[in-house]
Amino acid sequence: MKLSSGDRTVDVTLEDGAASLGDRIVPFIPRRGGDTLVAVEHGGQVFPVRAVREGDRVYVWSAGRTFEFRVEAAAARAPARARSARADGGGLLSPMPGRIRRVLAAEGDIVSRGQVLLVLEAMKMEHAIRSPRDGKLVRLAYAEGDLVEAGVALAEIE
Amino acid sequence: MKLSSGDRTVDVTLEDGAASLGDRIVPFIPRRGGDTLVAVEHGGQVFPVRAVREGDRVYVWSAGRTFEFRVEAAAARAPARARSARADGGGLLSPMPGRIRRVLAAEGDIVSRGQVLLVLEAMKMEHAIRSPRDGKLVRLAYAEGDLVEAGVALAEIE
Amino acid sequence: MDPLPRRLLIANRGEIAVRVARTAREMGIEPVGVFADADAGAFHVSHMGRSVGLGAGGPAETYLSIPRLLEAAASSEATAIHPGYGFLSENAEFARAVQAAGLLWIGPPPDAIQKMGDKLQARRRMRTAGVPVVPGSDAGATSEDPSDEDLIRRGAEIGFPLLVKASGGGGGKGMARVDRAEDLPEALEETRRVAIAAFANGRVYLEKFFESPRHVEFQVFGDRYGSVVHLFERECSVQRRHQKVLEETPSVALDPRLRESMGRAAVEAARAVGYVGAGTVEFLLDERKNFYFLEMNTRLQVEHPITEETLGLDLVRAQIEIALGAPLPAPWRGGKLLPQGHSIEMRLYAEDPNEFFPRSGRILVWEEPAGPGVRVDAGVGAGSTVGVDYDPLLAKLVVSAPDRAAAIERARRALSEWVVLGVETNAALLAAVLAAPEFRSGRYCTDLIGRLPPRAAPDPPDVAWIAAAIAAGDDVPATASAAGVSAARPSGDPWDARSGWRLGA
Amino acid sequence: MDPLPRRLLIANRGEIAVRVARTAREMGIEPVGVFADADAGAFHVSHMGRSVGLGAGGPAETYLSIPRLLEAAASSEATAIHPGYGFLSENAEFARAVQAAGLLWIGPPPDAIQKMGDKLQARRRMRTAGVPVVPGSDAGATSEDPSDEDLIRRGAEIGFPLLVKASGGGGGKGMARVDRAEDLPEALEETRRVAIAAFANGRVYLEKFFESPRHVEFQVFGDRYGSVVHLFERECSVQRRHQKVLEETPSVALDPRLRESMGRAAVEAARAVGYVGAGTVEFLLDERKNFYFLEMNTRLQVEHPITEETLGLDLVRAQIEIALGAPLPAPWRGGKLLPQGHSIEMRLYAEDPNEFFPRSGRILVWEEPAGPGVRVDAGVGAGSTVGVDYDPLLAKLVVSAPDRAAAIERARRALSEWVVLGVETNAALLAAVLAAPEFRSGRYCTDLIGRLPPRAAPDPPDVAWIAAAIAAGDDVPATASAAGVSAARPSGDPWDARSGWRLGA
Repeated sequence: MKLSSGDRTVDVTLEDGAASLGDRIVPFIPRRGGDTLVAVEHGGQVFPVRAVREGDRVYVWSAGRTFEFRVEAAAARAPARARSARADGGGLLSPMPGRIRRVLAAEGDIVSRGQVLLVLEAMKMEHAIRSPRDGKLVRLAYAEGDLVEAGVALAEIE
Repeated sequence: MKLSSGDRTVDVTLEDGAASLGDRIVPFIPRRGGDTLVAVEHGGQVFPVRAVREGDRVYVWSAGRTFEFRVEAAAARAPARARSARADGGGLLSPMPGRIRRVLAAEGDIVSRGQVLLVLEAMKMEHAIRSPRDGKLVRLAYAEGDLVEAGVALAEIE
Repeated sequence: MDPLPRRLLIANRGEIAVRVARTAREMGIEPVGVFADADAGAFHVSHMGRSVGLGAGGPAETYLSIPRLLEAAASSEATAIHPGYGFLSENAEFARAVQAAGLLWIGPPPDAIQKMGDKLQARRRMRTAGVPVVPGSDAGATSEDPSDEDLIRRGAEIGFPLLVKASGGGGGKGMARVDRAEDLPEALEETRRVAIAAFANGRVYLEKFFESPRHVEFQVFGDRYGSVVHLFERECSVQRRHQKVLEETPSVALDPRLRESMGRAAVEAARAVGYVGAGTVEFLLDERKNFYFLEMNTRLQVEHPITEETLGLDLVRAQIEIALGAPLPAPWRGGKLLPQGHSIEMRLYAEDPNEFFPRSGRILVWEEPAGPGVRVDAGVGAGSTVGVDYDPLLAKLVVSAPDRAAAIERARRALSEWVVLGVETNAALLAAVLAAPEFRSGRYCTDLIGRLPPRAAPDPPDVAWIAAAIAAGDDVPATASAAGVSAARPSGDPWDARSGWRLGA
Repeated sequence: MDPLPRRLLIANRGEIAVRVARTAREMGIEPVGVFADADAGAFHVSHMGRSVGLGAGGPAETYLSIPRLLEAAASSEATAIHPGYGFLSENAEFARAVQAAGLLWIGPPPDAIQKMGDKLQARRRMRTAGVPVVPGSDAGATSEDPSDEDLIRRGAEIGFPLLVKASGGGGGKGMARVDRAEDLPEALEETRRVAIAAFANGRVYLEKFFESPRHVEFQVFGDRYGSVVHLFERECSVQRRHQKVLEETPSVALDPRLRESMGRAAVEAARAVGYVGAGTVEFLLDERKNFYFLEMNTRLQVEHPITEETLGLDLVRAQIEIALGAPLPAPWRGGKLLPQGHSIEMRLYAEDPNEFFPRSGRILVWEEPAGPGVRVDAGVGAGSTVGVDYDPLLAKLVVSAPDRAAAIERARRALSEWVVLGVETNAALLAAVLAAPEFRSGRYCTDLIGRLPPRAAPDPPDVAWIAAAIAAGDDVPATASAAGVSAARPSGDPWDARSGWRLGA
């Protein structure tokens, strides 16, 4: 399967007693407590680990640090949605999950760089969503009071 | 379903918003955190609880105490195995899970009340299994080194 | 002391609700929780004797609804209310409503809350009491609601950068830094607008801005009989977005003489408003060790546990006893308290460790640190949902050790044990603070976090890739044998990311 | 002090392995674990930097195998070994083998282990050192291996009941109570037989039996330079089957004078065998407050955390530092240590709370108590398997508070938070001890548990029946509405088992 972490994507295949990580073969033995993976053995030594999957994300704890992986679909579904949107200069992405507290511009408005378009609120924190450049606000995806996820497009500027 | 705790067995039926416990109806709402039952609401008040099933046992934590229930099979499978064996005067039951450390009598021996037949060991503790009465040892179910569960018949005396 | 209430309603959620419930139980009082509909499976509910629903809606309709809270107290027959921190804890109207309903209010007198809640009023009282305050536009001013022209004139006298602050704000909210005189009019307007919306109080004032200050606060306690004492300081300079991330006590910035004068000022501050119960006086400490009153928090502070740990006390118990009419314990009044060792609190937030954006989701794995010198006050557990409506504080890790160096190493050890999967946290930020030479030296101020290098997402070691693949598919036999496979790296430390293989592409 | 080892092998499992690993990490030493094959997923492995397998077999072939442990140290490049308690911790041969392999032994000198390991030898040394020992058959005896006839004669002099003890025993093992002279010959034979099998040492002796004694022990520490100090006492009288269940410090049985003389005796006991490192001197205290040396445990004690909590120390760190050649810290030598508050340890065993039979199974739900004054040293977690081959100790709950009464209430609160489902525990016994007037008064002795009423299985309240039914079927919608159903008991406290409905049949 293809796993990504940060900007790296690796083909990982698990076989009986070994993993191929890209072009390398790493022997290992999984160790479980009950049904839960609690450690991985390699070279006669056992290293504690925790790992859990939720949707296309896998979260791993190892040696006091936490790592997030994406499980890439088998097909060539290239960059993830959030990233593609970010790459698209016109889209303005939600930096965090939250609630739209205020909408300070309307579709069709001519807006200038730095102008506050929306105020997003989460967990007692207000965050101003500003226009990244001068242009025309062609789309406002949400209204006041709406809940938004992190990484969704909030507005589009032409 | 039939649930037992101690020497009580109750028909419990869950309906939408209420439970029948024997001949009483108790309204309730289950409250979950994620998928886990974490509380039960009754009369507008919510009481924390934990519950988990393993085989025919259900373990429940409520208000700082722990309870063990048995799920009785639908059919009239009356008293549980361990209990039936205990009721049977001839059987000598293992009081704990452990390993047979020593066997001090043989099948066919005439044994007297209080005589040590077996030594069972678990978790650094030795426990002498004594004959409950005078009689003949007709069956010894295990040999030295065997692992036994709690409640199984170790020996039979006629 | 009045008899103990049979039930205590805790008008809060999260870790502080659990914290208060624990002390209630130890006193033989049944803790009664409250929850918004969407929060019925929340962690704090599991720590109550019972809980009562506050109905549907967001915070404003539930945890901030005075009528619903009073109803909850009535229906559960609770005769006392503890507000925790946040929510209605510093709302004098709530305190009065609780008392008017014939319930015991576990908090300071409503008048004291009000007097300290208005920053301009509080600053005036502090000046009168001889407590130094941060220089600002209100010093010697004839009006507490001056015109923008007046403020702009005062701004020029104070000098830039300066802070525009809302009189109704506090705790890092309702303030703006202004670097140039020409930006002041807009900042005044914006702050006033925000203040009207947030605090229903549009008065603003200017404060001198300090480049490298420390924030040091003193825990104070007063009783009904006029005694006020302090329980030493907490160093709160490790902040992001003007909010605390890590606190420690004692503060390395104080010597015994400075501690004594700041402690005396804190006691005077509390006395000036007739304070009863637990409160915290926050000071700004400049590079030349001048200290200035910033504000007083008229409630239990998030970081109260480090005071509990170094003094071996239970501050919630003291709050309840004082509310019931007990005098301050004799050793407190006699100056017999002596802090032991060093204690550090770390706040685990559901937020990314670089930009501090909140994160939400479900906590899939949660394993807390434990063992010697470790206390965890958590507000979530495995399976908990972290939403966007509430404070992102998941839990507080409090470590104590004989000295600061040992406490720091204990903190690092404890952090390394903490397994939180499913929701991103600021754990990497906390680890970076503990590792920073500036922090370790003790010579740091409020700009510490801003000066740290970014918390780069670490390169996963082999073991993490393998574990991820197992969790993603979980299709490997549990006890597979490694026999017959040639080891690519048979020796060394192949699992250390530092020495680790770099991915090809 | 010698440089710190890079890796420390912990030759143990369960909570003590985790405990030692925590301190190692805080000192910057990587903890290396070991595990028997059947134990590969065990809890302690998750707290190590890495672990090494000891192969197949029971305890004798794994955790008790000196060659396998030394191999594990070699393969993991660990240069020091901590034995924990139990297993090989008091095995002088192991200590010598560790040192012979060029590894650092974190424990007392092998000679000291040996001298204290043989009870007859230890008693003789104590007499010589002027430390009072329990009156016994060996006092003034010419031989340390007298004939049964000699012992029977001495038995008559000592009087009945008395104890037959194996010289190689200890910790409640290898001893038998004899009530009548005519039973003595058989008891001698049986004890000798058991002793040969268990300790490869058939020597036995007789000790006076005390009806209502207390067990009070002193923590001692010695360094390489001849300094020996005590770190105050632990009251260990709450026992079942001659093994401790709950310990507390300070002991209410000691006044300052008695504490001083017992502490001095403990120090003399340690000095008499040239003790270095951490050890514990156990005393029996009779009703007239005479104290007698019982035995010395030449290792870290299970209940060491209560000493850590009241003194604010890390005893494992002290063990490692002393093993590396550090002198005892100056404040210890200067008598500057002063215990603060009160601390109680409760041992959660996998056993039934009445007969104390071990229980095995899988831990399905495990939620630990936490919050102020609570420390949990656990050896298992959710999903852990509890087998029959090891000690039934699951975890230790340690609570601390300003005074004994507050510590007891905190202990009850913490116990009430602990959710352990899947394996029966002695939690109900612990709760019964904390509730017993005899315990609460402080006037209790080793017969306390035997005098408690049996722990009746409580009658489940309605909420428990409903929860059981939900878990059994889990077929109820998550947010069912209660509307439209007539409440059988609309008011009162219908969930309290005390006021609760009794089942019909």
